Amino acid sequence: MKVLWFAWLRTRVGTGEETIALPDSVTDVAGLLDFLAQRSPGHAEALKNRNVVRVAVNQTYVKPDHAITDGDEIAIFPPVTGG
Amino acid sequence: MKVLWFAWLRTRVGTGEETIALPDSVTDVAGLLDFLAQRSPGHAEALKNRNVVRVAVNQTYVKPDHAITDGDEIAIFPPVTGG
Amino acid sequence: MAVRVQREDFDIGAELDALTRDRHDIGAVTSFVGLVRDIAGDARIGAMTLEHYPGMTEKELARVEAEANARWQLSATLIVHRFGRLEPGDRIVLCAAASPHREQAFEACHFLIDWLKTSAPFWKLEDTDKGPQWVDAKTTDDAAAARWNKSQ
Amino acid sequence: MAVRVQREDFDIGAELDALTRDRHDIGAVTSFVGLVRDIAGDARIGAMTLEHYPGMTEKELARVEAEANARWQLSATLIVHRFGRLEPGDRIVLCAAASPHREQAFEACHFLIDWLKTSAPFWKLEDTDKGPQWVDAKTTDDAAAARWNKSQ
Repeated sequence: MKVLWFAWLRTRVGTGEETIALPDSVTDVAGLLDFLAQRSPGHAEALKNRNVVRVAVNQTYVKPDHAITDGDEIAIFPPVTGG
Repeated sequence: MKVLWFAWLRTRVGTGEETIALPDSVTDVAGLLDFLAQRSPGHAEALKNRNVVRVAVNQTYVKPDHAITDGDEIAIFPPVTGG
Repeated sequence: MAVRVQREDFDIGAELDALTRDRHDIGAVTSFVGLVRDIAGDARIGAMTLEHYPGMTEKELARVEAEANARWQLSATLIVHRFGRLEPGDRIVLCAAASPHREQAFEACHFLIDWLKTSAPFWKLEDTDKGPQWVDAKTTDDAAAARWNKSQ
Repeated sequence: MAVRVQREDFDIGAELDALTRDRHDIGAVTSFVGLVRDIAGDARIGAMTLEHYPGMTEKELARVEAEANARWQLSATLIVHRFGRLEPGDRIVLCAAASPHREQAFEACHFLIDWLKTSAPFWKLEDTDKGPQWVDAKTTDDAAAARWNKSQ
């Protein structure tokens, strides 16, 4: 599964893109965030406050209970500040 | 006194500008309109419905009770339709 | 602050560039352009002629612009209004408001066009397929302008 | 309908001309341009870098534009948004809405910028006199976008 990080979440995690093997036990976005938070202190720091974390699956915004599969493109980022 | 007519008031009156001698008895805008309405059938037709007549004195909108003097520039026109 | 009344067309890009050039305090520019349509009600329009009252027109546009600058925090404003013969597709008017903040720019620009439509002394004579017709003032324009009355 | 995400600057006049060229049914074009300011809160800004999510950005902008076209009677719409390094005074974004009627053009243009500000995946990194700082999302932007919620 491809996981993309943007903006200050990217700088905390230390990479903009990583490929992970999704454990069978992880079936939705909330579970994925819990799993990713254990990968490094940087990941844990990035995901500490879930209120400022937005998740897109296959380039569409989703909620924490959204189901995921190994072929999905996951993007994790803070609230947007364009315009 | 210079009197300017615009748009369809101008076409009814037949001229865009006329110079009139203001009688002593005419002291405000309402009186002026009554006076002008007697000058010709075209004037009477133009001033028949006062609700669609706007008056500016010296290029500023005024109300019927606005006082006028012989040196004023009077403009009479329908509601505006620019923009 | 600037108002212009002219027969010639205007260049929107050049006008808006001039508003913001060498200014680093402007975050938002809202602009409105009005164009001649080929339909009015059920009549087809070939062309129109915009008559105005030279002298008072500039005074009224400047008054509308000054009122906008008094009500909102604006960095720059512009009104350009054409007169004379115009064809369908031609530009009639440009209103623009520049501000540090976008809400201010939007409201002020909207105010500029709403107010000038009911106060600036312009009149449209349309060449329609039913002959030349003076355009009637719209009650919707009065209502749009009245929204900005402070007493409300 | 068109959305573009690009590093290069855009030409407002050319963009707006293209929206209305050879169209005689458009009476009103409202546009919004966002520019880089040199002040953010109490920090001075030297430059900023706009990061985005290629692919999703275009999808979100197209979604915002489609929503505007579903809600208002529009003849044409345009969103152009830049990314990369930008300096104070530089243009960031252009939103435009063309319609037969000015109220529709104003509301739709306002909606375009309000919605994209809270949904299009862009992030600003500012070079301030206190070092580089990621811009925080504004609650005022959320409130501005929420105004357009249909349930209200």
